Amino acid sequence: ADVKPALVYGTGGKFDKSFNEAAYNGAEKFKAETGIAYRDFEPTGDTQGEQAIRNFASRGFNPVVAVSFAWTSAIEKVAAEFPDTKFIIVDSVVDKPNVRSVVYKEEEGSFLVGVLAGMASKSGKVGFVGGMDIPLIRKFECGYEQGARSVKADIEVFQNMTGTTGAAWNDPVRGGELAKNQIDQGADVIYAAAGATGLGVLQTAADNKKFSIGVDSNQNHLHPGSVLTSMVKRVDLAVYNAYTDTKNDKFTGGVQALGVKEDGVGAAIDDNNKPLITPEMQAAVDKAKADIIAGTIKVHDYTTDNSCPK
Amino acid sequence: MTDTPAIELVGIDKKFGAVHANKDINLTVAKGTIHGIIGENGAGKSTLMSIIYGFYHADAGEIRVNGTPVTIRDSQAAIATGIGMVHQHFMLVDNFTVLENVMLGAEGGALLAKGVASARAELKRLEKEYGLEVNPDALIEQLPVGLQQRVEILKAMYRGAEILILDEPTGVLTPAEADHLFRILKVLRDQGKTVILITHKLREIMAITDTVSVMRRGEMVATRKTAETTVEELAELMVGRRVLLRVQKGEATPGDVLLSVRNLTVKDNRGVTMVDNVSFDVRAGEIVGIAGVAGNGQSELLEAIAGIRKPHSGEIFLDGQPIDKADAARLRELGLAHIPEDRHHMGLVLKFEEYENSVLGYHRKPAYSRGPLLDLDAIRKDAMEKIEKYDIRPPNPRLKTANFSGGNQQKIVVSREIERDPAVLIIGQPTRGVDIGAIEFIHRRIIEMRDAGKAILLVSVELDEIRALSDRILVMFAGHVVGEKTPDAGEQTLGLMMAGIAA
Amino acid sequence: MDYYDILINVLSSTIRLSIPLIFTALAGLFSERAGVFDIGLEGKMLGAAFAAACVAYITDSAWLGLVAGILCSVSLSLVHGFASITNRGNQIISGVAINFFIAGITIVLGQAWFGQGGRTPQLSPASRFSPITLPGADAIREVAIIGPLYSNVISGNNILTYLAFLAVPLSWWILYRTRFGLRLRAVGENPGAVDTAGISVSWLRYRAVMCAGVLCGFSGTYLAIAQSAAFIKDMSAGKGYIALAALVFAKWKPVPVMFACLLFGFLDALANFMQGKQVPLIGAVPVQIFQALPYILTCILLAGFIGVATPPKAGGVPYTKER
Amino acid sequence: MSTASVSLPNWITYGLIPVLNLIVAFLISGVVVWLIGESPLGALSLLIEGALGSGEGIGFTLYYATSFIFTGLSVAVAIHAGLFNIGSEGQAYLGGLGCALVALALDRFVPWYVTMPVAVVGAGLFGAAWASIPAFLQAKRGSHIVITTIMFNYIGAALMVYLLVHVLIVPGKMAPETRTFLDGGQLPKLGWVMNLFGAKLGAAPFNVSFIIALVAAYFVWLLVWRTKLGFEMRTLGASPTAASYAGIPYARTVMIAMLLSGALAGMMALNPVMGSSARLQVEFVGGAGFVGIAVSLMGRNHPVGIIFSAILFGILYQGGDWISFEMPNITREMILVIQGLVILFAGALEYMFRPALVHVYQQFKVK
Ligand SMILES: Nc1ncnc2c1ncn2[C@@H]1O[C@H](COP(=O)(O)OP(=O)(O)OP(=O)(O)O)[C@@H](O)[C@H]1O
Ligand SMILES: Nc1ncnc2c1ncn2[C@@H]1O[C@H](COP(=O)(O)OP(=O)(O)OP(=O)(O)O)[C@@H](O)[C@H]1O
Ligand SMILES: [Mg+2]
Ligand SMILES: [Mg+2]
Repeated sequence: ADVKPALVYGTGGKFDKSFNEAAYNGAEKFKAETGIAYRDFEPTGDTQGEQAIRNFASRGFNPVVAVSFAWTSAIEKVAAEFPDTKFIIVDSVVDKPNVRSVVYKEEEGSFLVGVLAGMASKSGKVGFVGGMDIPLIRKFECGYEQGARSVKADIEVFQNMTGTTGAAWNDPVRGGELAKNQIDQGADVIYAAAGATGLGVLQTAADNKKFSIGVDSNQNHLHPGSVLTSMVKRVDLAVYNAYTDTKNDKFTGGVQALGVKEDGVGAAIDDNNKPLITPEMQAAVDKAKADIIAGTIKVHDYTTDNSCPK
Repeated sequence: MTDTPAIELVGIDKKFGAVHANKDINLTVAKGTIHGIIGENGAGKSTLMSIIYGFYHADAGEIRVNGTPVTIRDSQAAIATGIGMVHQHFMLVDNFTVLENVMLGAEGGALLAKGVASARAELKRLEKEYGLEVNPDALIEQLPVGLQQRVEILKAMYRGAEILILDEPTGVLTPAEADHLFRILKVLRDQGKTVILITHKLREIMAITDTVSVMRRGEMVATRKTAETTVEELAELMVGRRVLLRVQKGEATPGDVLLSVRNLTVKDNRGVTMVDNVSFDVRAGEIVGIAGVAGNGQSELLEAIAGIRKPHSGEIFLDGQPIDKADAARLRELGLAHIPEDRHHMGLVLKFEEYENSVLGYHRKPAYSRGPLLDLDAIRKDAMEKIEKYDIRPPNPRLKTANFSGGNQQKIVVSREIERDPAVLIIGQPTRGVDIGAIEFIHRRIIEMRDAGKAILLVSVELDEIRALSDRILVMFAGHVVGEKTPDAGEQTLGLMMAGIAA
Repeated sequence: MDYYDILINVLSSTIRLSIPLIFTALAGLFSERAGVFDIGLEGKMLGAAFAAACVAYITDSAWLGLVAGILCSVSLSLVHGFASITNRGNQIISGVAINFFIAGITIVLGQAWFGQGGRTPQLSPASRFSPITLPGADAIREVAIIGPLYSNVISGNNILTYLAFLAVPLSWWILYRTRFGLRLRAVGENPGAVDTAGISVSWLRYRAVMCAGVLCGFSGTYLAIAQSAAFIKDMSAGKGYIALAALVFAKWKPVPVMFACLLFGFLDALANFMQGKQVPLIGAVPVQIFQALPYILTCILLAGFIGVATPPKAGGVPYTKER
Repeated sequence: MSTASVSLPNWITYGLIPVLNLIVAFLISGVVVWLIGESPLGALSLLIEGALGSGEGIGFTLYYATSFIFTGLSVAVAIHAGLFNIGSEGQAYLGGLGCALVALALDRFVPWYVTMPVAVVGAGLFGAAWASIPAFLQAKRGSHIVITTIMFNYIGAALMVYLLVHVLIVPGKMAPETRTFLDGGQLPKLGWVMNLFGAKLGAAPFNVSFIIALVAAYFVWLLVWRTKLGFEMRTLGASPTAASYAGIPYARTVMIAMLLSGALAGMMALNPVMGSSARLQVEFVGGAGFVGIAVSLMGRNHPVGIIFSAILFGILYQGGDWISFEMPNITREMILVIQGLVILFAGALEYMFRPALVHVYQQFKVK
């Protein structure tokens, strides 16, 4: 079918080395494979998302992918205005027939990196720096904590959130400061789930010769030797699938929940971090993955009851 | 005395926007003399001196110092050519010490440490030589004005001024302090230095200068040897025609006490007591004049009575009623009108159109309003009537007030306050900067008010004006009323009282 | 962790967070003591951060980054000077304008050049100011009390941190012990006195705002290439205004400025540290309280409840001699 | 010769000079666009096309303009009384709280036209309340209002974030915002106005608060130039000493002016909160309070001028969105650049061209 793909990023910019860049990579992959060009837009503030989505829809772009929960209400509105256009929202659920909602089981991926963190930590203290203090980010933290605890029952997990507004995604200075605080308190592995703020966390960990864990995209290459692993969230898949499905007339609305089983989330291991991962760690993470897929490990999802088991 | 003059000005011309402050001025000041310059307010004296001092730049003309033409780009250049100036408004940094003020601009090196020592020594020397005594470590803001002026003089001397310009130095001085200053000036002259002295006071001119030049409306109208002229001639040159300062007026018929001041004490913004335990009455149908050197508490007294400044203690009664709160609006309602000393800052809003100023302070009167709104038609009609009655020019109530000349601006204020038909009228400097025609007009209006049974309190630093108008004269010195006299008291007597010497 | 460790951590965090405030507040000090109000501190800091990050990225040199930061900030000072000294414009409006302009232009250029949402690329260690370990820091780390204090708080900071603490006595010395300082303080109180002393008011004020520019250059550089490793949009995040508050809080005096900045930095560090922690009797204290506290304290000070803060007398007023 | 006191005719002071300032600001912005490697003329035509090329574009332009009229008026009212209120941003933010509380309380029970007047009062009251503390500090304790209002912007932001994150947020939702208002808490769009001109409003949130803004502008004009209170405010603004001479109470006038200023800023919240997003969101003011400074300066603090310059800034905002959409190389922050330049040239450098114009004018007049 005719496909005229469009992509609206979350605030933070296309090349954030993280969430948005993953979406960008998905679109690029589609372009490389099909030769079909796409249009994208980088809102730099919360007010612009809706207008961009509407602009795309009204110019006949189809499908329109909006990555970030920030565009939830925008998609709700615009999808109603353009019932014939297909919309994809990532990280949030919009209940409309022409909207596909792609959400991830971040707790599962976080569990895996938690396992690695628990094993890599010598001090028995690990840290977590979140972006905006929302249930979604708590979900990352909670999975991570469960994973770390599964390998070291008495591990101590420090956690900090960068802020309570959208600015928290883009504040590497504070991110670094929070990481430094955690390091000063003894943490030797810090997981950042904070968009661009995480860059500051990774930087600080590298500066202080500690381990860090990246998020969303594979960030292992940012500070080789310091980034222990990355909790990749395959936003690229969401984008890529949205485009190919539409092209092949296979678009379906509804919710897609991608977990470890669907390869939607996972712990990235590549040449950059190979030397950091011992065979035992590799084995442990493989086992955890298998257990999650098999259902023998059930990772608690924070958002179901807004609490994390201790 | 040599033959080359210390200063020669040729064709100096200066405009401030529309105001032609100096018109083609020529002036020669001989070396080793004290040269007086007189002229009415706004004649352009300060402007001319500031041009010599490099503070303003002339639009045209030439300055020669000791015979050589010089370009004085800024005050630094003036100082370098040996010119020093004591400004009419002091140019001191209030929260600096005397020493710091003296050093400013002549620090003697990039670091202060070295200069401080030599400045101290030099101050000691100047103190000895001229009797210019002042504590170098005192803060300026804590010094009385007389001493502040001394610091200004020290600044000029410290920089080695050969030509010293003093712009109205005696306005803030008591006669005794003025005498002290004049003694210093004479010592300077005798050492071969040149002094240019600006003053309004013809007596001072006669007493100390060697030569005197007269300015009028931006022009240099005459230069005379002091020995060869008279006070009368100078006065005539100053205003451009024969001066008749005697106002025609009949006997006063005082009635009830309308304004009564009891044990009033007022402090200024810094907390210094400016009016100290003052009591007096003003009756219906009389003019009470307050004489005194500027800065002896008259301004604060007027402001307190007008409800602008909160008295520290004491009472004021208007028509027998105690005024317990400083509230200018309520006082107006009770029938008090006030022509303020400073029309530019108080009496008028220069940005407003004329008609707006014609109701300033009275804008809440029912005649000018409809509910919360102003009745613009009524206000403009009223303004036009006053313009005609007082011959305010140009006769345009929609003109911005800044565009009226000083005299006409004063008329706007006077008409507003007098036409309100108040019971009590308090007036500060009614004719400052106003031409002679307007002076006569304003004086006549004030007498008419008295004859209509109003109580009038008049403050003026012009002793002549006080004597011409008042029925009784109170003399203020250092915040006290030091005595009461009738207008026929001699100038001598009043002068001594103003100096705080006799009562 | 015992309380002493906590204290050490909070103190070292305080130092890191105070540095940009100290530079910026000192910048404001020079400008405002000369009678030029400067609410464009925020913009200058941000502009300097951007310039420093770009140049450091391109040249791989932290020092060139610093130079660029200073140049950028000084040119903004000159704009402020041109508007408010030469053209006698409203100083507050000029400052607001600079803040807007910089907030926009850094993102516009950053996005056009690097396409990272207004960020500059991450910097390599060579193009940053890295922490310096002072001699003996490792040796005495284990010594009780002073060990941690020396090795964690005093040592282990980057060169700009030490420069900031050096800038405080230096500023004091310049203001109170040099000719330039005497004149600068005078021009902020009574420009007429300076003018009649034969000193150019404009040039003096220009030099003062340029000093402010240099100091803001340091603070911006610190933000971008010492504290972090890239420029991030809006990275000054109101620090210019906090510095302004600190300046008022310190009553326009150099040494108190340092203490005010340390206080405000401490509040910020405390906010990070206290996040999510329970305080006995009160429970979790919202971080917003810490964020608002510097501003609240400054208002209380301005209200005259903690002594009076009298600004330089000629502050905010353009010097006009001819109407 | 100094030229400052030479008076120029009104068409130069109020027409030519602002236009010249604006042109310079745009020229420099053009240079920035050119530096980025895009065509300045192309950007300009996109700006105009986006802002005025369609009913929807115009609708957005007027939507933005509505907010700017309120904040511009807010700044202007204070300026007339000699007070530089930099706190409109924070006052508008708090105004949003007042307006949202009203909408949340009433939307279930009454139609919008009942909610609206209450919301106007609520928004105004909260805005005024937020202005009242700096106002009091200025009136009674002489604290510099510029500094205190800046401080209050930050305090207000912290307070609002706290409330939205901890109190007003819908449990389980991620974004710190209130629930969506029902119809009774939403202001109707002005589609019919567009239809009158044969255009379609589309999705643009151009709504009834525009009319409120115009009414507010009229009342501000009436207040400043036709009432006794306005006369007193202008006197105080032009000459504090003349005001004290005239018996105009300083503290009271400062308080009233600032309360009105805060109320106007607060009412701005109506437009985005009830007119567009139908919920209270974090940072919904989005700098409109600061834009008010530019708008007021451009409009020479006169309501008519403010309406014009608010529309100009509306064009800038909407057109800027359009440019950033069509020219991906230029981000929307270009608006901030232009805004900064407009403030610089129309505000701080407003008299840069004056001396030259005086000379030209005088030559011309002599002939
Ligand atoms: N800085 C200035 N800008 C504009 N106009 C000025 C300025 N200084 C003086 N003037 C105007 O120039 C004219 C001459 O003023 P000047 O101060 O020289 O008079 P003066 O003779 O010293 O008066 P006074 O006796 O009151 O001191 C006046 O009309 C005055 O308003
Ligand atoms: N500040 C000002 N702004 C604009 N125009 C002014 C200003 N001051 C004076 N003028 C204009 O310059 C003219 C001369 O003013 P000035 O005060 O010197 O008058 P004057 O000759 O002293 O008259 P008067 O005897 O009435 O005081 C006035 O008519 C007025 O139009
Ligand atoms: Mg004079
Ligand atoms: Mg005159």
